[in-house]
Amino acid sequence: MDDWLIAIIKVVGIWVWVLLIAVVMTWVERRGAGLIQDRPGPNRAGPWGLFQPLADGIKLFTKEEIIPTKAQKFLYIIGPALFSLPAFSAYAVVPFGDKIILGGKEIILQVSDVNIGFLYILAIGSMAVYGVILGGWGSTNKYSILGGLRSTAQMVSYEVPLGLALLAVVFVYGTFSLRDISLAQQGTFLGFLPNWGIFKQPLGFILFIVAAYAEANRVPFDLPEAESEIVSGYHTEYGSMRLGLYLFGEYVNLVTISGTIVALYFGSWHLPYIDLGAYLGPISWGIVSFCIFFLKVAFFLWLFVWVRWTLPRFRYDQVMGLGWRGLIPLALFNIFITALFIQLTV
Amino acid sequence: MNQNPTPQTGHGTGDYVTVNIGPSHPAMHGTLRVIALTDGESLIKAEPEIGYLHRGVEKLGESLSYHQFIPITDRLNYCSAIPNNVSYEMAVEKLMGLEVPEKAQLIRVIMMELARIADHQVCVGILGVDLGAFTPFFYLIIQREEIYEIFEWFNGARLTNTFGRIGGVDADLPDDFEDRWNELKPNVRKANEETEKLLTHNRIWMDRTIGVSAFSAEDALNWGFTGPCLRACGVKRDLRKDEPYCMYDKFDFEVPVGKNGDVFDRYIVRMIEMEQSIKIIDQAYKLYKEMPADAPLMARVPKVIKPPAGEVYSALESPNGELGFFVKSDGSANPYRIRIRPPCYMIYQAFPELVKGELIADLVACLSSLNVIAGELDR
Amino acid sequence: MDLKNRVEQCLGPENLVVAMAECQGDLSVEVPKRSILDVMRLLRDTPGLGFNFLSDVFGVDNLDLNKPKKRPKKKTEEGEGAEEAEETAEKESLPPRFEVIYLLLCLERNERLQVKVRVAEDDMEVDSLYSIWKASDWPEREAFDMYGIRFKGHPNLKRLLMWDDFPAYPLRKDYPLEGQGEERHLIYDD
Amino acid sequence: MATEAYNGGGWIATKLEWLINWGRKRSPWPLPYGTACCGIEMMCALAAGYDMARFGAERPSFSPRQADVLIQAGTITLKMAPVFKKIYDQMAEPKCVISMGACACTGGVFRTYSTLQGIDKLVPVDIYIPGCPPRPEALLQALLMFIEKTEKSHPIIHKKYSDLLVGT
Repeated sequence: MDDWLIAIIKVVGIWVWVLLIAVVMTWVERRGAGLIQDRPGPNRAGPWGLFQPLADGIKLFTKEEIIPTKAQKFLYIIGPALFSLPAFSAYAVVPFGDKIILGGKEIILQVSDVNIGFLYILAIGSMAVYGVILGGWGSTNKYSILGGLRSTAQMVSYEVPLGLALLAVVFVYGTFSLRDISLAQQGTFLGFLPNWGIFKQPLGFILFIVAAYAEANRVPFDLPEAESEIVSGYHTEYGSMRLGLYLFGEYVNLVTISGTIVALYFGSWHLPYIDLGAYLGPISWGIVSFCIFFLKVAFFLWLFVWVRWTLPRFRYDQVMGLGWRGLIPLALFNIFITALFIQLTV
Repeated sequence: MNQNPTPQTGHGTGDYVTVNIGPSHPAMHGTLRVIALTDGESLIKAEPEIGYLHRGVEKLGESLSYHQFIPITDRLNYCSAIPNNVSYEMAVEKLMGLEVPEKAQLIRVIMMELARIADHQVCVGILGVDLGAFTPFFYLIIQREEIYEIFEWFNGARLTNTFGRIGGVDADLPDDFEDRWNELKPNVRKANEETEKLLTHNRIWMDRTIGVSAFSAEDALNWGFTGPCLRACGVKRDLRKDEPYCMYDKFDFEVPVGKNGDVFDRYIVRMIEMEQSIKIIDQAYKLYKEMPADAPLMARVPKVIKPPAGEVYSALESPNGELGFFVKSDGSANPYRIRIRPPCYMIYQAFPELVKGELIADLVACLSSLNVIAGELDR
Repeated sequence: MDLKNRVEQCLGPENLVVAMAECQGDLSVEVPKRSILDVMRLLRDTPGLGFNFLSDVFGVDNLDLNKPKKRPKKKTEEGEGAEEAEETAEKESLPPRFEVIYLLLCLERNERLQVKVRVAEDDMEVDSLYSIWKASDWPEREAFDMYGIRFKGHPNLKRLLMWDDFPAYPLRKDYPLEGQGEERHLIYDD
Repeated sequence: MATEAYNGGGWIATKLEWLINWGRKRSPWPLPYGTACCGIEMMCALAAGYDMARFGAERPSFSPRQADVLIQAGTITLKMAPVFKKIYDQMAEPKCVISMGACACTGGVFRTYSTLQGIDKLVPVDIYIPGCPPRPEALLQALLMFIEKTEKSHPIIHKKYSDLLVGT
């Protein structure tokens, strides 16, 4: 098999896979809300309401498209596209399994093992803010503009602790590649802990996950679309599939973030204390590693849902305060400690 | 929704933007509208505009007979209709000089306290929703449904109960009230506990509510606050204690008092009041059981009510505060003038003061904590 | 000493009591319109009274009460002019059409008092209590909205419940319950 | 004549129509315009006891652009009427109006100077729910009626010219 054919299969495969997870996520979110809130949740469309996202999608596709007369048309149209494109492309550097050997050829389960994987995620991730700000600005609606501004401030602020937390990870593993980091998490740490990133970077993990929630605009950081304050925030004026892109892109972002968390801090496809790869054949290990990775991702996706239906929302100034006065000093401290530790041990 | 797109130039730092919040806005509880002058996220001025649910209730009352007006009172504070009914009935009874039988008074107390629980549940739940915590709302609403079932099975309607008649109540408590109540009581407590767990000591919740829209006791009295909002400011005033009606002086309960008058205190006062209401219902039901089964439920009331000419004001402690009815009679079968003194009307007029210098998010929190019900606000 | 005597003692010496009435234990005192502010200050600050809480302010239209009762309606066409003349003659002798009622409350002793002011149709201006109690803000606006009674010194006297250019005063007795078709320009002319 | 012979949609068009209708009927995002007492009952219908979300009517969209079903629960006063009309106009097709409660349908008990006597004076109403206020079950039934109505609609094929004019 040619390399380029494998690459295309991987790209298309992971694209479909991420989309599928994101689709199921919308269902999980609504059914999860039902579970937490003592009610059934959507259960009419298909078995257990599983086709609910499909129904939503069809409805949004066939709904009338409205471009508000006062909107700035170019920005209004380009907003959702700018939001969803980075979301779809960010997963490219995140692994989804170890490797699989087919026909004597070793295929790593990752679209592309870029040696600057981190930077790619940070760069692409911060593109999404343009979609939000342009959409909010182009709508020419005060709520939208407020939502867009909130989103910008929030994303820019939390990019810093996110990057700093990642920097500490780089200190520990000495590489920017997510695959290398994943591979390095095999075995045990200090003799009794799994050799996972979370045990080497506990503070870093907390910083990362908080910042990631803020980056994904999820509760408790869902200020850009805070329903009770600014109606629907930046997508107040959006209907039909443009809205669908915004809503859907959010879930794709969640998948990427969860994948990153698992790859960095939760040992990727490694199980604690046991190295399954040594017992299984190359093909079955490929599949099993993929399943392990997916289960871990599913847990973090569920965590997003869980948190969403549990916590209240922050206030704007509190979000900023937490970011600049709380997370960034902590992240700097974390880097300092990590550097010190490495300096002393090496 | 942006009816006033031109930005106004402010006196201070620069240009301010007018944001028109409502009347169709998720946090505006139906029909409220706040025109907010904002500087970025912070409020320079917030001017409430009301009247979007003005249905002419007072005028309507002048053309209805005394009994016909009771169903209209349901539609004032629709979160808890029963205190409205009772307050109006008490006003007419006062005008006619009627003495309501004790058993009827006890039934009224039981039902009013149930309504108080239901009202506070909705208020706390909505406060949660407006601050982004959806789940407590669902926990509270399930128990509220149970309370509704008691109402429904007592007088046929879930929401608009048209409870009681002038001179007493029309029906006795059904026989299995005790079973139902014993079933409901732990559930209400459990829902409250869940809510407390989810909210009260939640760091985000505390940050969002403590110190937000704090109000001093003097200001509160000056603005005419009553009810939980006044008590949250630290004034121990409760008509149930201060001007007892319906045998409230026979019950042992506490009046919770806050300190700062902020959103958190209002929330806590409401949570404690629910517990106290459960206590009151227990005591009232105990007293009720001691009454003979054939004790009268109605005073002697003529079929067509024609109170003597005169004017009275009678108030009771509704879940929101002092709910008063001023009834003026000219001796005919229709009231000459009915004036309703809704509690949240007085509270909501201080809204610009309450949110001065806060952020937009606080405006929402403050509004929900005041429990402004458009039906009684605009009448 | 009961409340009636205390109020009389407080307001009597300065001739501020026009009339006093009691109905089912509710004491109401009518005071002259021009001195409403003084009365309120007195009621609030006098030690034995201390009415420090304004519960409500509202208007009452006494049009129907003032009418002579059971006047036979003449249906004759010629009688119209005479009727009008009769009406104007009646109007002059009638007591002022509107009342503004203030509900006061003493928090210490839990006593309530109604203070009344009569407002004639040709002089619809009363002093606003906003400088004493801010609680009178919206109730006064509502009285203006519903009856057209103007409150002098109110900081923001405009319509409260009806929209700004509503042409009538709906709670007046001569305004029909179902309105006079004000909806039309709002709904259909859009 | 081709046009005369053409009185069905053909397989692809009808199936596509079925699919579109299926999507629309299973995902009626409501715009809960709860102004008065009925709003509380609507809340109950959204909440755990009755759970409108079962029918996909979740995610209450307070932005009219995103909503499919306008649930007018409660009185519309004359002061509110222009706002309400604007909200309706801002909604994207296909839209459905559920008039919940006596006040929204006819003005109810409030036959007064300030109340709009029925929202059908302003906007076309698809489904009326009587009652003051209606029980949450009635709202659920209205949703079922919405589903029925959607099933019968023809988003692609217009069999008659009158359908084109009136809309379905």
